[in-house]
Amino acid sequence: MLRDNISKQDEGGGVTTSEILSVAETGGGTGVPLLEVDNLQVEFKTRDGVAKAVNGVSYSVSAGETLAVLGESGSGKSVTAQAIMGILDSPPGRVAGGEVRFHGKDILKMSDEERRKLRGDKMAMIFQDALSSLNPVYSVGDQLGEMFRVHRGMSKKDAKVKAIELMDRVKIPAAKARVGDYPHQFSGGMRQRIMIAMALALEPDLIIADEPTTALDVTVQAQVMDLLAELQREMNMGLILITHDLGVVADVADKIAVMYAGRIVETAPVHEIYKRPSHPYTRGLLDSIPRLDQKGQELYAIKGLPPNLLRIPAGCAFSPRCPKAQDICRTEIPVLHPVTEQDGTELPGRGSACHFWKDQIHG
Amino acid sequence: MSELVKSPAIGDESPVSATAAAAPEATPKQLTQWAEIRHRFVQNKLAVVGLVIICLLFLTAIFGNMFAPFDPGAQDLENTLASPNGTHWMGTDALGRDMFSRLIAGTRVAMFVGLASIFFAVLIGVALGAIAGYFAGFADTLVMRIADVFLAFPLMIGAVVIILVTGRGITPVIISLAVFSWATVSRLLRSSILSVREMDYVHAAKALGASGWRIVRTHILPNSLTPVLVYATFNVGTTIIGVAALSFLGAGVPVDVPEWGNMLAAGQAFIGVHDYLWLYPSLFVVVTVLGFAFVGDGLRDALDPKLR
Amino acid sequence: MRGAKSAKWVVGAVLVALAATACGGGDGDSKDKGNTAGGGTFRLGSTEPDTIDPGRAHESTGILLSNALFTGLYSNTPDGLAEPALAESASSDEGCTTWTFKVKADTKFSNGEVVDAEAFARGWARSAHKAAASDVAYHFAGIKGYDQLQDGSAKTFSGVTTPDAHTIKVDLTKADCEFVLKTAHTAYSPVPKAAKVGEEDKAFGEAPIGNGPFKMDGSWEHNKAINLVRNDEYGLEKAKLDKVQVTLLNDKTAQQLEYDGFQAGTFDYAHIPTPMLKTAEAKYKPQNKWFAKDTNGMNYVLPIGDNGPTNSKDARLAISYAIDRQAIAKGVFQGYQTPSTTIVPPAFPKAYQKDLCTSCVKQDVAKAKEHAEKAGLKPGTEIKFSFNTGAGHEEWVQAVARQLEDVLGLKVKLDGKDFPGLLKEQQGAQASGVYRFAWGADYPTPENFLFPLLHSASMNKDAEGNVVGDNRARYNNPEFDKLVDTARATKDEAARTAMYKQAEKMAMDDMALIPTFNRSQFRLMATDKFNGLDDINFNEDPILEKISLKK
Amino acid sequence: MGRYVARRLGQMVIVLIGATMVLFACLFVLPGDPVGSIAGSDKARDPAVVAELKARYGLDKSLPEQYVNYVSKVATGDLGEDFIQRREVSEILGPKLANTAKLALLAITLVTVFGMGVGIIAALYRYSILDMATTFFTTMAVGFPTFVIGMLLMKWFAVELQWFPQLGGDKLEGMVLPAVTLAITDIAFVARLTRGTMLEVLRADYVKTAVAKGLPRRRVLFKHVLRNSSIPVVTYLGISFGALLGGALITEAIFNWDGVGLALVQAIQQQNNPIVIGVVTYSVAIFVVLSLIVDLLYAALDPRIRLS
Repeated sequence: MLRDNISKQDEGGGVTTSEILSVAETGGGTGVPLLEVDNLQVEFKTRDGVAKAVNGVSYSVSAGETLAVLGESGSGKSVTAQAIMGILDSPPGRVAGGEVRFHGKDILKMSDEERRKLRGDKMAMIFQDALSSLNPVYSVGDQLGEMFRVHRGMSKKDAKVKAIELMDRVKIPAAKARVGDYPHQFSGGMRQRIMIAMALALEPDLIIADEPTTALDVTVQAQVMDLLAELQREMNMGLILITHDLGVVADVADKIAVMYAGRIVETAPVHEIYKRPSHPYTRGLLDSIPRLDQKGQELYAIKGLPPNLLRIPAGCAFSPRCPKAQDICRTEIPVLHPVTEQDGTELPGRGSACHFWKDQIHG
Repeated sequence: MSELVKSPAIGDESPVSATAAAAPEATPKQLTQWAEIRHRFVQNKLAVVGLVIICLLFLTAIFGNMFAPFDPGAQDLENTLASPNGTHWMGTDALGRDMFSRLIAGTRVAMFVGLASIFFAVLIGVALGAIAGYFAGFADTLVMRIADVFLAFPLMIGAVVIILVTGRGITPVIISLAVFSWATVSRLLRSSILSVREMDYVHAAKALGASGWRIVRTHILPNSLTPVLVYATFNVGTTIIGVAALSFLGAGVPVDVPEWGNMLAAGQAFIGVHDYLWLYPSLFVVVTVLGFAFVGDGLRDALDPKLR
Repeated sequence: MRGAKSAKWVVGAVLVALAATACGGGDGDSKDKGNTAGGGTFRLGSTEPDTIDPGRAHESTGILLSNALFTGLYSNTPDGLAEPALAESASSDEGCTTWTFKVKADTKFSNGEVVDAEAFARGWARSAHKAAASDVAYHFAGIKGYDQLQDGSAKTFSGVTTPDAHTIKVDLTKADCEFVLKTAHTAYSPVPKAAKVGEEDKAFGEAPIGNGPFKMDGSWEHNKAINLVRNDEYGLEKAKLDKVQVTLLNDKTAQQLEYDGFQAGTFDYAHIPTPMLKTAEAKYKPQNKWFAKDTNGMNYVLPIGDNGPTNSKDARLAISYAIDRQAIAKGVFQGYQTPSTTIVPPAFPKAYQKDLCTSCVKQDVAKAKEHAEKAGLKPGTEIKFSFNTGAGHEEWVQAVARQLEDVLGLKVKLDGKDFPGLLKEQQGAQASGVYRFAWGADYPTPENFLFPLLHSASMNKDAEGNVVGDNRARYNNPEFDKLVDTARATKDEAARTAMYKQAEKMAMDDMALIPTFNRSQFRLMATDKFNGLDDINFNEDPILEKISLKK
Repeated sequence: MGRYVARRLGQMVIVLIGATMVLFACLFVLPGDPVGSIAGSDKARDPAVVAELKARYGLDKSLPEQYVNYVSKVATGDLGEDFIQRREVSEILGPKLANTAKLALLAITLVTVFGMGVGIIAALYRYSILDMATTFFTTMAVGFPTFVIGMLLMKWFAVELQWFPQLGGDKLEGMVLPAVTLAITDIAFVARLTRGTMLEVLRADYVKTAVAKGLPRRRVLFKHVLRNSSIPVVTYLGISFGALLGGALITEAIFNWDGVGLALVQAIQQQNNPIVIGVVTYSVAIFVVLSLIVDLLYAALDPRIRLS
């Protein structure tokens, strides 16, 4: 897992979603995108065969921008993030193709050491479960300070001062007293703040937050999200927010990419997607959010289970679960079509990988 | 041994998504728990190899005398210390007895002693461990201190002392090995009960008014036995080595019993001269130990994938 | 090896046996004289002894060391003949109840103290006294005053007097015309004044001060080593070696360690584990390092005569006929042991009566069955065969057991236990069945087999019916007793021997003991480095005082 | 922490008392005749002699009295006098303890260095040839009885190649073969354990965090992975060291190593009960003490234990 055996070999065939539409081109960001993921492919070798976890994903994030990546377990959203960070479990995982450009440079072509230096310093990641993501046998101060010691060559003492500063910054009360405490001595919310502090320590350009609030109580969730958003604004960082929770997305994200079975099935600016989803899967997700105005009605559920990545259905991967699937859906993989108004007006930043996207958005 | 690759198909890093959880529609192939366990076990090639070994050992133990070429006790003083040959595939020992036939006969002894001592260890261990784990308080303290006492005796030293006072024999060997292994079982069971006891379904059963014993029997024990089962499987092999070591120390089963340890102890005197005398018994021991270890590994992985 | 409480209770099949008629060491000596150098260190491995105090030493290493540290009135030649050592003369009265010894003058202990008659009297009383708790005290049992020493009421033998510094007078309670032979035993060694009589004396036992060819080099390093250096004050012919280094081994693996040690160059002398004999002979005989002596310690199957399935003569005969000694000697012992047909070993050529045991000569299935029937020893009868484990007996006892099962249909229960346990069980009032049994002589006379093993006086049952004497077979034949008693009191050697022969036949006819194998001794010796390694002594140890470094 | 230590010390005392009672019961309550062996079995057992011996060894008192006597003496380090050489047991055992400790120390060093080393390498290069070789070696080492391994080592390396002296002695090279024999099974166990926990820890989220933090590989391994994976290994090593210090019956016999294990084997054969009691009491005590140390070490390594 510690070796990033990333293959630079590009798989020529089967590219269907690339070149179609990059979120970046139309996104709310400014200037050159901070990060561009282009046709990324990630595979896992398993006993039973090769699982294609990420199958040609493209998206981009600019400085100060927040991209929400939405999807069920196994949709490939976390794997994409890990591939960007260069922390895939490899073996068995490997990047099978595509490019990841950070500040315009393909980081997949960098040496392991160059990438290591990027990690933590220029791009950082926040994990879902802070309890398991923090090392139980070292104090939080030690783990925070480690960032400064490794990347900035600070002394232990200076690093500790920095750690206390960081803890203050993420609003941990009595930081000075608690700097020597161990992760298990903090509450869930506090731990997640420490994770955030650790990610922000060196003021990176890009933060990837992988379900940062899933493990927390609802009230704490909001606090943590607010904190994250606040700090992001302050430092003008790009943020990739990976989540399965559409509710969280609405408040903080600028744009959304919905993933299913290793592909992006829909992209859109955040507000539009709630109004007019252009993919049946997105619609299903929206319909399954409990809403106060529908109290008493049976909650909608997408039938069936996400596909086994070893045996992704032919054609559109969602077709077996799709209420509107036609024959073409079972044979032909839909590309990510640019979505337009009925009159052909371009809808900036919108795309849909549904053969019948028109019916979806206008029907 | 078989850390299966985490397949992204089975579980991504995130927990089951809200939408998927909200769709608990039964798939046609909804596996029962046991079928699932069996499936995971069979997936593990080494475990299957181990199972095959154990099955062969059992078949040998039960039916071995039917296909053994010679009477394992029959001596041929005209043909002692014969190297392996067409008639005696694994040679003959110092009394001209057919090694192969004796090793086959030894399988029965090994299986019996190994399983019996583990059986008794588990029997005592589970009974006391269950009491300690479920009733807690004084019973727990008492049982655990007794367990500590027995754990404090190194197995060989303890076993040798027991055999010193009881004399050689299959029963003393079984007893002495059991007496100094039950404590581990008790400990394992107790700690596993302690965690199971706090599970929701136990609270639920209590709330429904089930009796204490019923809760232990139907809810706690079955769910706590996993580590015990794994331990027991592993230790059949270890026990067989223990028996062999006791034989070497002259505290094993009677010398005329065709037991692997006895054969090893007799054979080690011929190291460098008639190596097959110790090599073949060693191989039987090794294969048996491995068989049980593989199955133990497989069971552990299959019963509780998190344990590995 | 060790585990034997007494030298004569032989534990190992191959290790301990009697000295025998064999090539003498004298020729070798003169031949080697030319290339002998002074000095040198002779290294051997041996088990940690229980004690090396001459008054208490009873097992092989203890005897080896006390024999090197002390010299008594008489000593035994490798051929089993008693010859005077410090005694100038020994004589008895007609009735053989009073013996007079003259002690050589002007010999000294290694501390300079003179070895006089008093030193002997002191040593004997010290060994026999209760406080010593000596396992070999019974060798003094015939001397007047023994009982008082044993119960602690006296500190000297009333029967031992020293009219002058060089004369010892011994009064016996019963006639013993062979008493002189007993004085060759290490228990009969003299001790200096430093040795305490009548009280426990641990200090002396840690570093005994003796009068032998060697003396202690430092103290006994327990479980590690005992080192000896040449005693330059020795009163007889001085030793040539500078040092003898005895590495102390554990009895569990001593044989293997000695053998491996010889091969690895750690030792200059080694016993050989039975399984290795063939290999060792093939390898070392051509190098002239292999030593074999056709000795005659005796192995028996001991039947309990007054109890259980072996309480009749026919039952015992049936068992004897059922055993195929030739097959076992060849198959199990690979030809390194020979079947025996007598009670008295061939070591005593004048008393040896080959093939006296007719049932021993050859396995005879028909006769075995015939006698079994007569004895009512029906197929299916359970009989216990007890032996001590870890001493190389496992194989042959299994062979015998199987033969008894095959021929007589008996159900033999093999019962292996440790040596003390075996002896204890033998003694028990409820003992039954047969036991592995071996005997080595303490003095070179057939009497040393017949009297202790078969005389009813040697049964010595205690209140609970335990046989505390050595007659574990519980053989009780008044006629036999009378013959042995008469022989003991017969001064004429030829007549005496004739009577012993007659007595042996009587016991053999009753099948009191079932002979199995004579025993041969095998050694590896570094003849490339030392002279004088062409024999072993009466105690089956290297003759340290004759060994010398080769030039 | 202070209270924890105090509680564990209390438990230790209870365990020691329990263990000595068990041992005492084995030797004096179960059938067997302790005096028989003192009085010398082949010698006249004069009732007066027996009575005196009984008095001398305190065997004429009631069992509870004997037990109390024995415990109070043991507590002051007085183990009495042995039956055979009639020397102070503590004087006899003293140097033997030192010898056993020397060997145990070297053995545990080998176990730590090679067991952990091999385990780490196997975990890092999982499924490589090296890993497979490790798996093969460890399973074999677990399967072959110690005495076969020991005798083979002596045969090959002392007798034939003569790389090492055949018999120990005080020099390091004399300790190598017995220490290796003693260590080999534990090396295998520790290698397996290390590999297993390493793989587990390598999968842990906090290791992913450490990588994501951009720490150099070396730092991730030695700081974040090793400390966490060493916790179960250290526990095993401690317990194993306790067992090693208790004396190795078989290895000491094979290499004539004058330690407590060998003393026990011999004392049992000679029914020399004071030595048996002395050695067993000692090995139980050392084991219990080591367990305590391990628990404390565990607490030091894992703040979750320490601070809960």
